[in-house]
Amino acid sequence: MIELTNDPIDPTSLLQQVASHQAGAVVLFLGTTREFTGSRQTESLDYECYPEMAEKKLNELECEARDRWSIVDCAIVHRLGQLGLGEASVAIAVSSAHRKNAFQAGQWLIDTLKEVVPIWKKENWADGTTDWVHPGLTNEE
Amino acid sequence: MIELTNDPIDPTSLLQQVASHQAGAVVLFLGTTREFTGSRQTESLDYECYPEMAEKKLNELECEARDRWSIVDCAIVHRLGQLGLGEASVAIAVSSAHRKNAFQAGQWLIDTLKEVVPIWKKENWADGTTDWVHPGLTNEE
Amino acid sequence: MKVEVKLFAVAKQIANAESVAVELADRATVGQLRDALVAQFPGLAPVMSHIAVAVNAQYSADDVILTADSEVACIPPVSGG
Amino acid sequence: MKVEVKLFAVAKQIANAESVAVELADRATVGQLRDALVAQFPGLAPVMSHIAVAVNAQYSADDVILTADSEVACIPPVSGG
Repeated sequence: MIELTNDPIDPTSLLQQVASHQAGAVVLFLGTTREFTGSRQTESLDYECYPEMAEKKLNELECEARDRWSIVDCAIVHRLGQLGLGEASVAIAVSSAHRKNAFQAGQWLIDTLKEVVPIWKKENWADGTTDWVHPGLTNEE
Repeated sequence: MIELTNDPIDPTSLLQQVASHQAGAVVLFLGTTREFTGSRQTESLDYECYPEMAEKKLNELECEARDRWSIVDCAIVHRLGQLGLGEASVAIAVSSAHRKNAFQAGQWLIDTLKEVVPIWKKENWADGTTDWVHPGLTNEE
Repeated sequence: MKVEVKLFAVAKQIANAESVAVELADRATVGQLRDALVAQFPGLAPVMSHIAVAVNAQYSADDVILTADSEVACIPPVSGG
Repeated sequence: MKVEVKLFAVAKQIANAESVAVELADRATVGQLRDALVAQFPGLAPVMSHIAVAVNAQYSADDVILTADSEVACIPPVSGG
Protein backbone atom coordinates (compact mmCIF):
# COMPACT_ATOMS: atom_id res chain seq x y z
CA MET A 1 0.00 0.00 0.00
CA ILE A 2 1.39 3.39 -0.92
CA GLU A 3 -0.11 6.80 -0.28
CA LEU A 4 0.66 10.47 -0.79
CA THR A 5 -1.31 12.62 1.63
CA ASN A 6 -1.71 16.17 2.88
CA ASP A 7 -2.90 14.92 6.26
CA PRO A 8 -0.80 14.08 9.31
CA ILE A 9 0.52 10.51 9.22
CA ASP A 10 -1.03 8.09 11.72
CA PRO A 11 1.58 5.43 12.59
CA THR A 12 -0.99 3.26 14.37
CA SER A 13 -3.04 2.91 11.21
CA LEU A 14 0.10 1.90 9.28
CA LEU A 15 0.96 -0.73 11.89
CA GLN A 16 -2.56 -2.12 11.65
CA GLN A 17 -2.31 -2.30 7.88
CA VAL A 18 0.76 -4.54 7.96
CA ALA A 19 -0.29 -6.61 11.01
CA SER A 20 -0.76 -10.31 10.32
CA HIS A 21 -0.75 -13.65 12.11
CA GLN A 22 1.97 -14.67 9.66
CA ALA A 23 4.25 -11.88 10.91
CA GLY A 24 6.73 -12.29 13.75
CA ALA A 25 8.25 -8.85 13.23
CA VAL A 26 7.15 -5.37 12.25
CA VAL A 27 9.58 -2.55 11.53
CA LEU A 28 8.24 0.99 11.32
CA PHE A 29 10.38 3.88 10.10
CA LEU A 30 9.32 7.49 10.61
CA GLY A 31 11.16 10.41 9.05
CA THR A 32 10.55 13.44 11.27
CA THR A 33 11.23 17.16 10.99
CA ARG A 34 14.43 18.14 12.76
CA GLU A 35 14.88 21.60 14.28
CA PHE A 36 18.56 22.01 13.48
CA THR A 37 20.63 21.26 10.38
CA GLY A 38 24.11 22.04 11.64
CA SER A 39 23.61 25.48 13.21
CA ARG A 40 20.65 26.48 11.03
CA GLN A 41 17.24 26.43 12.65
CA THR A 42 14.19 25.16 10.77
CA GLU A 43 10.75 26.59 11.41
CA SER A 44 8.77 24.41 9.01
CA LEU A 45 9.16 22.37 5.84
CA ASP A 46 7.18 22.29 2.62
CA TYR A 47 7.03 19.08 0.62
CA GLU A 48 5.95 19.00 -3.00
CA CYS A 49 5.97 16.14 -5.49
CA TYR A 50 5.38 15.15 -9.08
CA PRO A 51 2.29 13.16 -8.16
CA GLU A 52 1.91 10.73 -11.09
CA MET A 53 5.58 9.78 -11.07
CA ALA A 54 5.91 9.73 -7.27
CA GLU A 55 3.03 7.23 -7.03
CA LYS A 56 4.50 5.14 -9.82
CA LYS A 57 7.94 5.07 -8.17
CA LEU A 58 6.53 4.26 -4.73
CA ASN A 59 4.60 1.34 -6.24
CA GLU A 60 7.76 0.15 -7.97
CA LEU A 61 9.63 0.31 -4.63
CA GLU A 62 6.96 -1.73 -2.89
CA CYS A 63 7.03 -4.36 -5.67
CA GLU A 64 10.80 -4.55 -5.65
CA ALA A 65 10.90 -4.93 -1.85
CA ARG A 66 8.38 -7.78 -2.09
CA ASP A 67 10.56 -9.42 -4.77
CA ARG A 68 13.82 -9.04 -2.86
CA TRP A 69 12.74 -9.98 0.65
CA SER A 70 10.28 -12.44 2.08
CA ILE A 71 7.85 -9.95 3.60
CA VAL A 72 4.24 -10.30 4.67
CA ASP A 73 3.05 -6.76 4.06
CA CYS A 74 4.36 -3.28 3.39
CA ALA A 75 2.93 0.24 3.63
CA ILE A 76 4.55 3.53 2.59
CA VAL A 77 3.01 6.96 3.22
CA HIS A 78 4.57 10.29 2.31
CA ARG A 79 3.17 13.57 3.58
CA LEU A 80 2.97 16.66 1.36
CA GLY A 81 2.42 20.34 2.11
CA GLN A 82 3.65 22.21 5.17
CA LEU A 83 5.01 20.34 8.21
CA GLY A 84 5.89 21.71 11.63
CA LEU A 85 8.78 20.52 13.79
CA GLY A 86 8.60 16.92 14.96
CA GLU A 87 5.96 15.93 12.43
CA ALA A 88 6.46 12.80 10.31
CA SER A 89 7.10 13.42 6.61
CA VAL A 90 7.31 9.73 5.73
CA ALA A 91 6.35 6.44 7.32
CA ILE A 92 7.31 2.96 6.13
CA ALA A 93 5.99 -0.17 7.82
CA VAL A 94 7.12 -3.69 6.89
CA SER A 95 6.00 -6.97 8.45
CA SER A 96 7.73 -10.30 7.97
CA ALA A 97 7.92 -13.76 9.51
CA HIS A 98 11.48 -13.11 10.71
CA ARG A 99 12.89 -9.76 11.73
CA LYS A 100 15.92 -9.57 9.47
CA ASN A 101 13.77 -9.22 6.35
CA ALA A 102 11.65 -6.45 7.88
CA PHE A 103 14.75 -4.47 8.92
CA GLN A 104 16.50 -4.92 5.58
CA ALA A 105 13.44 -4.13 3.48
CA GLY A 106 12.56 -1.10 5.64
CA GLN A 107 16.04 0.35 5.40
CA TRP A 108 16.26 -0.30 1.67
CA LEU A 109 12.85 1.30 1.11
CA ILE A 110 13.72 4.56 2.86
CA ASP A 111 17.23 4.68 1.32
CA THR A 112 15.83 4.15 -2.17
CA LEU A 113 12.82 6.43 -1.68
CA LYS A 114 15.27 9.23 -0.86
CA GLU A 115 17.15 8.57 -4.10
CA VAL A 116 14.48 8.07 -6.73
CA VAL A 117 11.02 9.28 -5.71
CA PRO A 118 10.29 12.76 -7.14
CA ILE A 119 9.47 14.56 -3.90
CA TRP A 120 11.24 17.72 -2.76
CA LYS A 121 11.43 19.59 0.48
CA LYS A 122 11.85 23.29 1.05
CA GLU A 123 13.38 24.45 4.31
CA ASN A 124 11.63 27.43 5.84
CA TRP A 125 14.42 28.69 8.08
CA ALA A 126 13.79 30.51 11.34
CA ASP A 127 15.60 33.56 9.87
CA GLY A 128 12.84 33.92 7.27
CA THR A 129 14.76 32.62 4.27
CA THR A 130 13.78 29.48 2.34
CA ASP A 131 15.77 26.89 0.40
CA TRP A 132 14.80 24.00 -1.80
CA VAL A 133 16.91 21.04 -0.70
CA HIS A 134 18.70 19.32 -3.58
CA PRO A 135 21.40 16.90 -2.41
CA GLY A 136 24.57 17.34 -4.43
CA LEU A 137 23.32 20.63 -5.83
CA THR A 138 22.44 22.87 -2.88
CA ASN A 139 22.27 22.20 0.86
CA GLU A 140 23.03 18.65 1.81
CA GLU A 141 20.80 17.13 4.39
CA MET B 1 13.33 3.87 29.27
CA ILE B 2 12.81 0.18 29.85
CA GLU B 3 9.69 -1.60 31.07
CA LEU B 4 8.39 -5.07 31.80
CA THR B 5 4.62 -5.19 31.73
CA ASN B 6 1.66 -7.54 31.85
CA ASP B 7 -0.44 -5.12 29.81
CA PRO B 8 -0.74 -4.93 26.04
CA ILE B 9 2.00 -2.80 24.49
CA ASP B 10 0.91 0.55 23.06
CA PRO B 11 3.26 1.44 20.17
CA THR B 12 1.93 5.01 19.98
CA SER B 13 2.99 5.71 23.54
CA LEU B 14 6.49 4.36 22.76
CA LEU B 15 6.76 6.58 19.69
CA GLN B 16 5.75 9.59 21.78
CA GLN B 17 8.36 8.74 24.38
CA VAL B 18 11.22 8.88 21.88
CA ALA B 19 9.86 11.79 19.82
CA SER B 20 12.09 14.88 19.77
CA HIS B 21 12.79 17.97 17.70
CA GLN B 22 16.39 16.71 17.56
CA ALA B 23 15.30 13.51 15.84
CA GLY B 24 15.09 13.11 12.08
CA ALA B 25 14.36 9.40 12.28
CA VAL B 26 12.46 6.99 14.47
CA VAL B 27 12.69 3.22 14.11
CA LEU B 28 10.14 1.06 15.91
CA PHE B 29 10.48 -2.71 16.10
CA LEU B 30 7.59 -4.92 17.20
CA GLY B 31 7.96 -8.63 17.84
CA THR B 32 4.56 -10.23 17.30
CA THR B 33 3.07 -13.65 17.89
CA ARG B 34 3.14 -15.81 14.79
CA GLU B 35 0.53 -18.49 14.17
CA PHE B 36 2.81 -21.04 12.51
CA THR B 37 6.33 -22.27 13.34
CA GLY B 38 6.98 -24.53 10.39
CA SER B 39 3.83 -26.65 10.31
CA ARG B 40 3.05 -26.33 14.04
CA GLN B 41 0.18 -24.03 14.96
CA THR B 42 0.40 -21.75 17.99
CA GLU B 43 -2.66 -20.86 20.02
CA SER B 44 -1.04 -18.57 22.57
CA LEU B 45 2.30 -17.84 24.20
CA ASP B 46 3.29 -17.41 27.83
CA TYR B 47 6.25 -15.20 28.68
CA GLU B 48 8.00 -15.34 32.03
CA CYS B 49 11.14 -13.62 33.22
CA TYR B 50 13.63 -13.31 36.04
CA PRO B 51 12.47 -9.79 36.86
CA GLU B 52 15.45 -8.29 38.72
CA MET B 53 17.97 -9.54 36.17
CA ALA B 54 15.77 -8.83 33.12
CA GLU B 55 15.42 -5.18 34.21
CA LYS B 56 19.15 -4.93 34.87
CA LYS B 57 20.02 -6.42 31.47
CA LEU B 58 17.52 -4.22 29.62
CA ASN B 59 19.02 -1.15 31.31
CA GLU B 60 22.50 -2.32 30.32
CA LEU B 61 21.33 -2.75 26.72
CA GLU B 62 19.89 0.77 26.65
CA CYS B 63 23.13 2.21 28.07
CA GLU B 64 25.30 0.29 25.63
CA ALA B 65 23.16 1.38 22.67
CA ARG B 66 23.51 5.02 23.80
CA ASP B 67 27.29 4.54 24.03
CA ARG B 68 27.66 2.86 20.66
CA TRP B 69 25.37 4.99 18.51
CA SER B 70 24.47 8.64 18.45
CA ILE B 71 20.84 8.32 19.41
CA VAL B 72 18.37 10.83 20.82
CA ASP B 73 16.15 8.51 22.82
CA CYS B 74 15.38 4.84 23.28
CA ALA B 75 12.50 2.86 24.79
CA ILE B 76 12.22 -0.90 25.29
CA VAL B 77 9.10 -2.65 26.56
CA HIS B 78 8.68 -6.41 27.00
CA ARG B 79 5.32 -7.99 27.66
CA LEU B 80 4.89 -10.85 30.14
CA GLY B 81 2.09 -13.34 30.76
CA GLN B 82 -0.19 -14.83 28.14
CA LEU B 83 -0.34 -13.40 24.60
CA GLY B 84 -2.75 -14.22 21.81
CA LEU B 85 -1.88 -14.38 18.12
CA GLY B 86 -0.75 -11.10 16.56
CA GLU B 87 -0.05 -9.41 19.88
CA ALA B 88 3.29 -7.68 20.44
CA SER B 89 5.63 -9.36 22.91
CA VAL B 90 8.34 -6.71 22.61
CA ALA B 91 8.62 -3.16 21.29
CA ILE B 92 11.81 -1.17 20.79
CA ALA B 93 11.75 2.46 19.66
CA VAL B 94 14.90 4.44 18.85
CA SER B 95 15.10 8.05 17.67
CA SER B 96 18.21 9.67 16.18
CA ALA B 97 19.22 12.69 14.13
CA HIS B 98 20.06 10.46 11.15
CA ARG B 99 18.33 7.22 10.25
CA LYS B 100 21.33 4.91 10.05
CA ASN B 101 21.92 5.09 13.81
CA ALA B 102 18.27 4.39 14.63
CA PHE B 103 18.22 1.33 12.35
CA GLN B 104 21.52 -0.04 13.63
CA ALA B 105 20.74 0.55 17.30
CA GLY B 106 17.23 -0.90 16.93
CA GLN B 107 18.48 -4.03 15.23
CA TRP B 108 21.31 -4.50 17.73
CA LEU B 109 18.92 -4.03 20.65
CA ILE B 110 16.49 -6.73 19.54
CA ASP B 111 19.31 -9.11 18.49
CA THR B 112 21.04 -8.69 21.85
CA LEU B 113 17.83 -8.76 23.89
CA LYS B 114 17.10 -12.17 22.38
CA GLU B 115 20.54 -13.40 23.43
CA VAL B 116 21.03 -12.11 26.96
CA VAL B 117 17.82 -10.95 28.66
CA PRO B 118 16.40 -13.66 30.95
CA ILE B 119 12.92 -13.92 29.46
CA TRP B 120 11.43 -17.18 28.22
CA LYS B 121 8.46 -18.07 26.12
CA LYS B 122 6.30 -21.14 26.27
CA GLU B 123 4.43 -22.19 23.14
CA ASN B 124 0.88 -23.28 23.78
CA TRP B 125 0.28 -25.31 20.64
CA ALA B 126 -3.10 -25.70 19.02
CA ASP B 127 -2.89 -29.47 19.66
CA GLY B 128 -2.96 -28.83 23.42
CA THR B 129 0.73 -29.53 24.13
CA THR B 130 3.13 -26.90 25.49
CA ASP B 131 6.87 -26.34 25.10
CA TRP B 132 9.32 -23.98 26.68
CA VAL B 133 11.40 -22.51 23.87
CA HIS B 134 15.15 -22.77 24.49
CA PRO B 135 17.22 -22.06 21.37
CA GLY B 136 19.99 -24.61 20.98
CA LEU B 137 18.37 -26.87 23.56
CA THR B 138 14.80 -27.51 22.44
CA ASN B 139 12.70 -26.04 19.64
CA GLU B 140 14.46 -23.42 17.62
CA GLU B 141 12.44 -20.40 16.74
CA MET C 1 6.62 20.39 -32.32
CA LYS C 2 5.71 21.92 -29.00
CA VAL C 3 6.48 19.95 -25.83
CA GLU C 4 5.07 20.85 -22.43
CA VAL C 5 7.66 20.47 -19.63
CA LYS C 6 6.72 20.28 -15.94
CA LEU C 7 9.11 22.03 -13.56
CA PHE C 8 9.61 21.30 -9.87
CA ALA C 9 11.39 22.77 -6.85
CA VAL C 10 14.46 24.84 -7.80
CA ALA C 11 13.73 24.46 -11.56
CA LYS C 12 10.24 25.86 -11.02
CA GLN C 13 11.72 28.64 -8.91
CA ILE C 14 14.34 29.61 -11.50
CA ALA C 15 11.88 29.59 -14.43
CA ASN C 16 9.16 31.04 -12.22
CA ALA C 17 6.67 28.65 -13.83
CA GLU C 18 5.17 25.25 -13.03
CA SER C 19 5.39 24.23 -16.64
CA VAL C 20 6.76 25.68 -19.85
CA ALA C 21 6.17 25.03 -23.53
CA VAL C 22 9.35 24.34 -25.49
CA GLU C 23 9.54 24.45 -29.30
CA LEU C 24 11.56 21.52 -30.64
CA ALA C 25 12.23 19.84 -33.97
CA ASP C 26 10.20 16.67 -34.59
CA ARG C 27 11.90 13.63 -33.08
CA ALA C 28 14.05 15.87 -30.86
CA THR C 29 15.91 14.11 -28.05
CA VAL C 30 16.00 14.72 -24.31
CA GLY C 31 19.46 16.22 -24.82
CA GLN C 32 18.09 18.73 -27.32
CA LEU C 33 15.29 19.57 -24.90
CA ARG C 34 17.91 20.37 -22.24
CA ASP C 35 19.67 22.77 -24.64
CA ALA C 36 16.38 24.44 -25.54
CA LEU C 37 15.43 24.86 -21.87
CA VAL C 38 18.77 26.49 -21.03
CA ALA C 39 18.42 28.81 -24.06
CA GLN C 40 14.94 29.81 -22.89
CA PHE C 41 15.90 30.11 -19.17
CA PRO C 42 19.62 30.92 -18.87
CA GLY C 43 19.28 30.65 -15.07
CA LEU C 44 18.95 26.88 -15.51
CA ALA C 45 22.46 26.59 -17.01
CA PRO C 46 24.37 26.03 -13.74
CA VAL C 47 21.92 23.37 -12.50
CA MET C 48 20.93 21.55 -15.70
CA SER C 49 23.65 18.90 -15.37
CA HIS C 50 22.14 17.91 -11.99
CA ILE C 51 18.58 17.74 -13.28
CA ALA C 52 17.12 14.44 -14.48
CA VAL C 53 14.52 14.41 -17.22
CA ALA C 54 11.50 12.14 -16.94
CA VAL C 55 9.55 11.14 -20.04
CA ASN C 56 6.16 9.58 -19.32
CA ALA C 57 7.08 9.40 -15.61
CA GLN C 58 10.29 7.48 -16.29
CA TYR C 59 13.87 8.72 -15.84
CA SER C 60 15.20 9.07 -19.39
CA ALA C 61 18.66 9.32 -20.92
CA ASP C 62 19.67 12.15 -23.28
CA ASP C 63 19.23 10.01 -26.41
CA VAL C 64 15.55 9.25 -25.74
CA ILE C 65 13.36 10.66 -28.54
CA LEU C 66 10.41 12.89 -27.64
CA THR C 67 7.02 13.17 -29.29
CA ALA C 68 4.50 16.00 -29.03
CA ASP C 69 2.40 14.00 -26.55
CA SER C 70 5.30 12.96 -24.30
CA GLU C 71 4.76 13.88 -20.65
CA VAL C 72 8.05 15.55 -19.83
CA ALA C 73 9.34 16.78 -16.45
CA CYS C 74 12.52 18.29 -15.01
CA ILE C 75 13.51 16.42 -11.84
CA PRO C 76 16.08 18.26 -9.71
CA PRO C 77 17.85 16.06 -7.11
CA VAL C 78 15.05 14.70 -4.94
CA SER C 79 14.82 15.32 -1.20
CA GLY C 80 11.77 13.44 0.01
CA GLY C 81 11.80 11.20 3.04
CA MET D 1 26.09 -23.39 53.68
CA LYS D 2 22.63 -23.36 52.14
CA VAL D 3 22.15 -21.50 48.86
CA GLU D 4 18.73 -20.68 47.42
CA VAL D 5 18.60 -21.17 43.63
CA LYS D 6 15.87 -19.70 41.43
CA LEU D 7 14.72 -21.88 38.56
CA PHE D 8 13.05 -20.76 35.34
CA ALA D 9 11.33 -22.24 32.31
CA VAL D 10 12.45 -25.81 31.55
CA ALA D 11 14.64 -25.94 34.69
CA LYS D 12 11.61 -25.03 36.82
CA GLN D 13 9.56 -27.61 34.94
CA ILE D 14 12.11 -30.41 35.46
CA ALA D 15 12.61 -29.68 39.16
CA ASN D 16 8.94 -28.87 39.56
CA ALA D 17 9.90 -25.92 41.78
CA GLU D 18 10.45 -22.17 41.37
CA SER D 19 13.40 -22.27 43.69
CA VAL D 20 15.38 -24.92 45.53
CA ALA D 21 17.73 -24.92 48.50
CA VAL D 22 21.09 -26.55 47.79
CA GLU D 23 23.54 -27.57 50.53
CA LEU D 24 27.10 -26.63 49.60
CA ALA D 25 30.50 -26.40 51.27
CA ASP D 26 31.53 -22.87 52.30
CA ARG D 27 33.19 -21.02 49.41
CA ALA D 28 31.72 -23.50 46.91
CA THR D 29 31.91 -22.49 43.24
CA VAL D 30 29.27 -22.20 40.55
CA GLY D 31 30.67 -25.44 39.09
CA GLN D 32 30.10 -27.24 42.39
CA LEU D 33 26.58 -25.84 42.52
CA ARG D 34 25.91 -27.34 39.09
CA ASP D 35 27.04 -30.77 40.29
CA ALA D 36 24.89 -30.51 43.42
CA LEU D 37 21.84 -29.50 41.39
CA VAL D 38 22.23 -32.46 39.04
CA ALA D 39 22.68 -34.80 42.02
CA GLN D 40 19.49 -33.44 43.57
CA PHE D 41 17.51 -33.36 40.28
CA PRO D 42 18.89 -36.00 37.89
CA GLY D 43 16.46 -34.76 35.23
CA LEU D 44 18.65 -31.63 34.91
CA ALA D 45 21.67 -33.69 33.74
CA PRO D 46 20.96 -33.54 29.98
CA VAL D 47 20.29 -29.77 29.98
CA MET D 48 22.77 -28.49 32.59
CA SER D 49 25.52 -27.80 30.03
CA HIS D 50 23.11 -25.40 28.24
CA ILE D 51 22.07 -23.59 31.41
CA ALA D 52 23.83 -20.42 32.47
CA VAL D 53 24.16 -19.56 36.14
CA ALA D 54 23.59 -16.00 37.32
CA VAL D 55 25.03 -14.81 40.62
CA ASN D 56 23.59 -11.55 41.87
CA ALA D 57 21.86 -11.08 38.53
CA GLN D 58 25.09 -11.46 36.55
CA TYR D 59 26.07 -14.32 34.23
CA SER D 60 28.86 -16.13 36.12
CA ALA D 61 31.56 -18.59 35.12
CA ASP D 62 32.04 -21.94 36.87
CA ASP D 63 34.95 -20.67 38.98
CA VAL D 64 32.95 -17.89 40.64
CA ILE D 65 32.74 -18.43 44.41
CA LEU D 66 29.34 -18.38 46.12
CA THR D 67 28.37 -17.12 49.55
CA ALA D 68 25.26 -17.94 51.57
CA ASP D 69 23.65 -14.64 50.63
CA SER D 70 24.39 -14.87 46.88
CA GLU D 71 21.29 -14.49 44.72
CA VAL D 72 21.65 -17.49 42.41
CA ALA D 73 19.56 -18.43 39.39
CA CYS D 74 19.56 -21.08 36.66
CA ILE D 75 19.11 -19.43 33.25
CA PRO D 76 18.16 -21.84 30.46
CA PRO D 77 18.70 -20.47 26.93
CA VAL D 78 16.55 -17.36 26.78
CA SER D 79 13.73 -16.88 24.26
CA GLY D 80 12.35 -13.42 24.89
CA GLY D 81 11.68 -10.97 22.12
